[in-house]
Amino acid sequence: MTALLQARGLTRKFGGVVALDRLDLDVVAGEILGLIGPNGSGKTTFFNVVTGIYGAHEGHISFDGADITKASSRAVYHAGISRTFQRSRLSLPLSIFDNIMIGNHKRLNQGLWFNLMRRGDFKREFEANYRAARALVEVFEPQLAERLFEPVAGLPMIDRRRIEICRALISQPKLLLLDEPSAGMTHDETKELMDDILQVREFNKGLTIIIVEHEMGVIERITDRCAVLNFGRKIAEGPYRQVAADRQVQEAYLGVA
Amino acid sequence: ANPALAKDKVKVGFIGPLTGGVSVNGLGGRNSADLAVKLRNADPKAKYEYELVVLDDECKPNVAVQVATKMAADKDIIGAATHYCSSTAIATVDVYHKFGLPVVVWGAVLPDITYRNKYAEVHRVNGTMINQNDANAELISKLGYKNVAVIHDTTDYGKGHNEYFTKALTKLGGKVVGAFGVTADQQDFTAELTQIKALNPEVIYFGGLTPIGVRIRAQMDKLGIKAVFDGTSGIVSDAYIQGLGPLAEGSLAFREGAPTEKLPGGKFFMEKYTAQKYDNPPEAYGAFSYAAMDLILDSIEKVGPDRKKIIADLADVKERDSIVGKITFDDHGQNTVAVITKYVIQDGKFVEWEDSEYASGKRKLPGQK
Amino acid sequence: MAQAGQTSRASLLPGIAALVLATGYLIALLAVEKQPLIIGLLAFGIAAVLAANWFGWLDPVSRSFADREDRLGCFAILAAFVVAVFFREDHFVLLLFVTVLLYVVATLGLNIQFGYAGVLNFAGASFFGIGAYTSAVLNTYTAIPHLLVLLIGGLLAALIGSLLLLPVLRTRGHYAALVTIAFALLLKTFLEVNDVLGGPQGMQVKPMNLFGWSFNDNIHIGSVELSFYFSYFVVSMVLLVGAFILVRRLERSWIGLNLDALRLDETAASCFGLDIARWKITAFLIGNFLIGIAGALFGMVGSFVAPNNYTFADSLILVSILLLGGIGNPWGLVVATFIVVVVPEKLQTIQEYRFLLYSVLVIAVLLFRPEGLLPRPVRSYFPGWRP
Amino acid sequence: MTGRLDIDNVTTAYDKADVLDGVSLTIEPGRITCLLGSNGSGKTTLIRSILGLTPPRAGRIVFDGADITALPTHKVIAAGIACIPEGRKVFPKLSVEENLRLGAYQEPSEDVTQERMTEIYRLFPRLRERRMQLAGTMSGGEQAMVSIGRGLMRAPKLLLIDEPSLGLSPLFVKENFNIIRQIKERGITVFLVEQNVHQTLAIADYGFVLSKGKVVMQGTADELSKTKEVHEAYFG
Amino acid sequence: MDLGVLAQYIMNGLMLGMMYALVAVGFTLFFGVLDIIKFSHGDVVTVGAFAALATFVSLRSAGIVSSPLLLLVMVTVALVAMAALGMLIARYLVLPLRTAPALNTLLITLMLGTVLRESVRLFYPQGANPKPFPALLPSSSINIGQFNLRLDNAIMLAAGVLVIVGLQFLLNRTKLGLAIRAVAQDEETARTMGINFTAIVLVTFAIGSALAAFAGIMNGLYYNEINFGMGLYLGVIGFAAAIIGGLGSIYGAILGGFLFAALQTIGAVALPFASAYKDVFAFTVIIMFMAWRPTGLIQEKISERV
Ligand SMILES: Nc1ncnc2c1ncn2[C@@H]1O[C@H](COP(=O)(O)OP(=O)(O)OP(=O)(O)O)[C@@H](O)[C@H]1O
Ligand SMILES: Nc1ncnc2c1ncn2[C@@H]1O[C@H](COP(=O)(O)OP(=O)(O)OP(=O)(O)O)[C@@H](O)[C@H]1O
Ligand SMILES: [Mg+2]
Ligand SMILES: [Mg+2]
Repeated sequence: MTALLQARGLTRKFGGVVALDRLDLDVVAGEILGLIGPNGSGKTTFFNVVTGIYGAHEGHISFDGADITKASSRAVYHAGISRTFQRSRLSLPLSIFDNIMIGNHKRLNQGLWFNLMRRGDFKREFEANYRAARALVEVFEPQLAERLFEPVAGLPMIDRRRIEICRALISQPKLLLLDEPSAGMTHDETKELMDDILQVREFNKGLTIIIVEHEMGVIERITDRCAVLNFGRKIAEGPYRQVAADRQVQEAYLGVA
Repeated sequence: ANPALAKDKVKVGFIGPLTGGVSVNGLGGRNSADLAVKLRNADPKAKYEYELVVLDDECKPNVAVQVATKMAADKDIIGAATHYCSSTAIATVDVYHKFGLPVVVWGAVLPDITYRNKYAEVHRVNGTMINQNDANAELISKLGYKNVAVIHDTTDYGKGHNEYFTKALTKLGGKVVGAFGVTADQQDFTAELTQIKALNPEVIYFGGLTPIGVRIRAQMDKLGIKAVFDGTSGIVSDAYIQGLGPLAEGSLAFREGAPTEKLPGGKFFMEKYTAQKYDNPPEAYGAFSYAAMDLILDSIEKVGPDRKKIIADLADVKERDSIVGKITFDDHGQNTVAVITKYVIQDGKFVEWEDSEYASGKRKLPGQK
Repeated sequence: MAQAGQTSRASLLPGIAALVLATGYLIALLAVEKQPLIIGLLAFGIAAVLAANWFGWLDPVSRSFADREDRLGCFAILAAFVVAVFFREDHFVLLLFVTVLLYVVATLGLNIQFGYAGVLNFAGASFFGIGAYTSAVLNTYTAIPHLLVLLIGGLLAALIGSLLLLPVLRTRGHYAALVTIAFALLLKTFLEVNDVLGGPQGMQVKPMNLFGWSFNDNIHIGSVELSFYFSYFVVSMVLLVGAFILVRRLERSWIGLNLDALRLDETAASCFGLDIARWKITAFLIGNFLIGIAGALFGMVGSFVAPNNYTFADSLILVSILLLGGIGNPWGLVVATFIVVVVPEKLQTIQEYRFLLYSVLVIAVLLFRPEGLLPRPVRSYFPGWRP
Repeated sequence: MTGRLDIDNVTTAYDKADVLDGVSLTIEPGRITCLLGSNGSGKTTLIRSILGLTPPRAGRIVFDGADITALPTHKVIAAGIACIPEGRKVFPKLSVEENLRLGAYQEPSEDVTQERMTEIYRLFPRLRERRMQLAGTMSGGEQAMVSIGRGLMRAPKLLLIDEPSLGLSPLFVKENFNIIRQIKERGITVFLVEQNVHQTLAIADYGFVLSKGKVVMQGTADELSKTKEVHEAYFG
Repeated sequence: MDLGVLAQYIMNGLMLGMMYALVAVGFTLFFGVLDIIKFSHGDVVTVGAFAALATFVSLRSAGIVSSPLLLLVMVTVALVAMAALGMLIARYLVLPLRTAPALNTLLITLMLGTVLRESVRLFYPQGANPKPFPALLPSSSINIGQFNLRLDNAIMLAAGVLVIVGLQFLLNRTKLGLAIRAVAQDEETARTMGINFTAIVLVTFAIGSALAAFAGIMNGLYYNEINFGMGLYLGVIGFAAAIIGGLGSIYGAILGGFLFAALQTIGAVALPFASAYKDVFAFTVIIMFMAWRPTGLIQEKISERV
């Protein structure tokens, strides 16, 4: 069993707060790992450190055999990691299509000459990407696919979440980090969204996912394995049922006395 | 029928700074030109009815080129009195030359305006800064001052003054102990003045326009500097006295031409100007503006509204009487005014040096021997 | 907007009608001299636009422009020529017109910087000035062909601008504004106190000379005499069309997308692999390049450069044009530049009150249309493209 | 008992399209009334309309007999309404303590403010630990605590709560509902918008279901939990 | 260098710095409450000074001669008038543009600045000329070598310090201050807390503009001369100072103000090139400074959370 993502002794502090405390974590290629833990236990911070937004104070992360501890956000993306944000970060004045294309950066030709002068080739590339984006959006919400050139600003929260996930998926990353994708959704909607994610995974074989969620139903249903954080430390790891039965986890997180 | 209705209309132009820091002078100039036109129109003997086209150069060369082009390109405009600021006047001479519009500069004093090229279109009724500075240095030396500190604005006007004054003073054995360039929008001069204070000059020569002049003179007082404040034509303006109140007492200043109020025409000018109830006083160069416009109108009356003829006519203006004294254009179109009026401010008025109590010894400038 | 089932493009007609009306109005405005007429025309223009908006006639126009931009662009060029030919002998109007065209080019540069990449540049006039001074110096002291001088002007503006790259890259928002403001003040003061480039006196610029055809002579075609500014008009127009196409293509490409992305959310952009520094630099340099070229040509048109032309206040005017037009919309820039350059000029006869009136006018426009006259629409990569 | 809110035929729109389409409902004093509904059905909009942030286009909102439909927000608050807004909305550059203080902005007495603050700190020890931390740097859930605490700082007659458990850990969600129950026990009327239907209906007295800007169902909590539609939509 | 001269430079620098700081603090306040650049601030300084002068002139013609009384009335009238002007600006120009791109406020206030400046020039009697401003403070002075310490300068410095300390207290220690800071960050949530948003904005603008009037009077008293263009440059430098200091920090604005004055003084006296280069020097240093500390001297504590 080889780990796709491997964190060793990862530490990150904010002033006096130790957000990650010598964290060891392995993510196996192809699995869906649930990352859970009480509020403020360091889940989002872990994502931020992995994606290079925050530096680590101690420890290492390697991805796909390469060390990415000090890599920039850019490099991490190019290595094949995409993410969503806990609070939606779409570019509101831009169209749905544009927002999704931002996520496709590494597969778009960035040459100045190509973009400005070779408009014919550009059009072909544009149309190919249009079809790809449309196909992806259709999986989530066929109606949205018809509105690809409308600004995101007018969309309800749930559609924005979907687009954010599409943006993360369009570049066919190896690892997808989802930070509370279902927050604020009803039961139904959450279920639908998770089904969609699983469906995408069918196309994109081997996609590994780390998902942060407070909705235990989701965690139970879709994760292969869970890691539980508390105060930046891993306090339990294993399949959901096993973790949920852990006394420490119940006390700190689930609240099942 | 009314004979006035039968007159042909002729357009003449005026350009000056109507907005911005030196707009008082521009407005004074405009009013004076306007007065000249009005008086002419009121004159039943005049052959034409004149209309004054006024444009604002904002004292900025780029704007000046634009408006000068606008004026010169308008074939209906036969001649114009133009520019108070040297930077705008020098920027536009080529335009007037190219389009063949005869102009008479009414306020800018930079020598280059008339002397750099030999453009038949460009004339100037006021003198250049050279004569002014010679007279200035002479007076300073005569009063027994040796050490002078110079502050000048970094525009062409200030720099030119610095250059010509230093030359003249050195020739007479005086010494410039320090020269400081300041920018036109500067408000605080204490750093420069503190340095000057340490140099301990007897006179502070200032080459620049009224707004900065007022500030520097006021701040000298703040720092307890007692030296004589020696200004140029740029501060010959009621605004200077108004801006300083009693502090203005004893400042020196110089202007080309005979003092308006002493010439018979000058008195007439002042009366008529007052009668018009303009918002602004004519300021120091109003009389020149009036004279410039009058010159143009005379020419038109004489040779008719034709630019080429006007240019030819202006070329031989010799010993012509005007409210600023006799006007004679040299082959560069420059009025060769030898007279320079020296002023000292006494009891809130510009008083001719010779008539002042300072000259008679009744009062003394600081350190005056 | 892409609507399902809609396959036809919007009609050309409203766009052409708008262009014709605008051309007529412009000619009238430029031609009248009498103050009451001018004010009447301005009031009429405002009323007409308001009325058109009220009746919903502006929507088809903007749809027509969005869908048929290529075609309407050609008509716009035609319209510009109609105006220029109409005023072929009128030096001053042509000069004004050329000024507008070159200001549009400069603001197009600013638009890349600020409208797309979000890099504030409050030193636009300074870079414009660098271009102008380049042509002043090169035309006077060298025999470099003048087209090349224009290019050098642009390059020099970009080069000197790159001195600011480090602080510009590191700062954001108001802080970034300060960097360029400081530069604007610095450059003007420097030109003023330093005698090498003529000091506050400025420098004469030799007129443009293209392949032996001196731009300072009037043109005679048969019995028709054209103002020498007509040649400048042609060159400026070519420059403008080139710049416009460049900016449009830039916007409608992945690069435009990159710039938007980094402007709106740098963190998210870098999480999706964008090289923030690279694109900011690209935008800043291309923008300054355009501004520099426009400045170089303007130097020759105006035939005179002085530090006073390139003050912070002038930079603010350029920024005003951008905001007034609607940030990011090149068409908006064209409209706004006409207003900003032509209106104060036309108000000359109210003399000392004109700045006051002009400022009040701009305030009124902003209160009425806070998003600018023509807000930027959502990007369409190919006008009229339907999925 | 006060805190009664009557919403009568309220219609609200943002730009052009109506989001609320003639909503009428009554919040009885002393009870927990909940509002259920799918995403985008207009729940938040209703709260914004009550607060005067997005004033209704038509209809009337009456609080304890006084018409508050057209009042500016600060007057609505002064009438005795407080709100825990959707998405937490803490002031990111103010410290936790300053955030709490703002909750009691209209409370004139410093002593009362201090007292309440002590109580909030008792409820959320984490906040006491982080008193001086800037709220914007707190984790998502921590910010939720700040927001809830802030809403409680000024004992209102009616408390509007918009999705308080968003992003909270299961343990904390439970605690949260306990807190809401305690609020009610203190005599504060509660209007609760929630997605977490199980727990909501467990503590609520009465409920409404909103769909596409219209009230489509209402009843006591028991009735609602037994209703088939609600069951299907929310319990899966 | 002579110690007395040095002391004189320091005194000059302090006075200059104090005026910059007062203007900068105004900018900080406006950034603080609405996150906007209000470019007309410098011109409000001018109008404030002219309002005070007009009061002086009319009191004088009414026969009042007591300096302290004159000064008191002048300060009161100017402060109240500018506070009112500030509220008008906020109400009719700034608030309506709240939802527009932030830079539009900049443009509109820039234009307003022109309107104010031009109005003074055109409508104040002889407004285009520099005006003498009365010296109403006791002007006794002691000379220590080349150093000339004037009582009025000392009084003004003290008054400036007092005003700034007061403002700092207001912002950080009072409920009003808390409300101002809250409104700056999130208007809607602030309203949900029961804060009267409009009132807070108006009050902030009133305070900021009164501060400008104060700076204007101080300028007049110090230089004994005011002119319609004085605020323009002061505004730009105040803005620069506020930014160098670090936005939203009053202390930063003060530091920025004094730093800028120091740079100018050093540029004018201590550097080998001509004193006209002092602004070139000051602005060069500022550009380099921004590269070194991109968010100013006193950095905001928060880095955006992701
Ligand atoms: N930029 C920052 N500055 C200061 N403290 C921070 C910062 N980012 C995170 N923290 C602190 O680090 C700790 C972990 O935060 P993190 O966002 O990782 O929690 P989380 O597990 O995602 O919680 P939640 O489930 O509530 O989102 C928290 O106590 C938070 O206050
Ligand atoms: N500021 C706004 N401008 C325009 N439309 C808006 C705005 N806010 C909300 N909407 C639209 O109004 C509708 C109702 O939104 P609202 O936020 O009230 O729903 P909600 O029931 O609270 O949903 P959620 O469960 O996601 O919080 C949605 O379609 C939304 O897109
Ligand atoms: Mg989190
Ligand atoms: Mg909601």
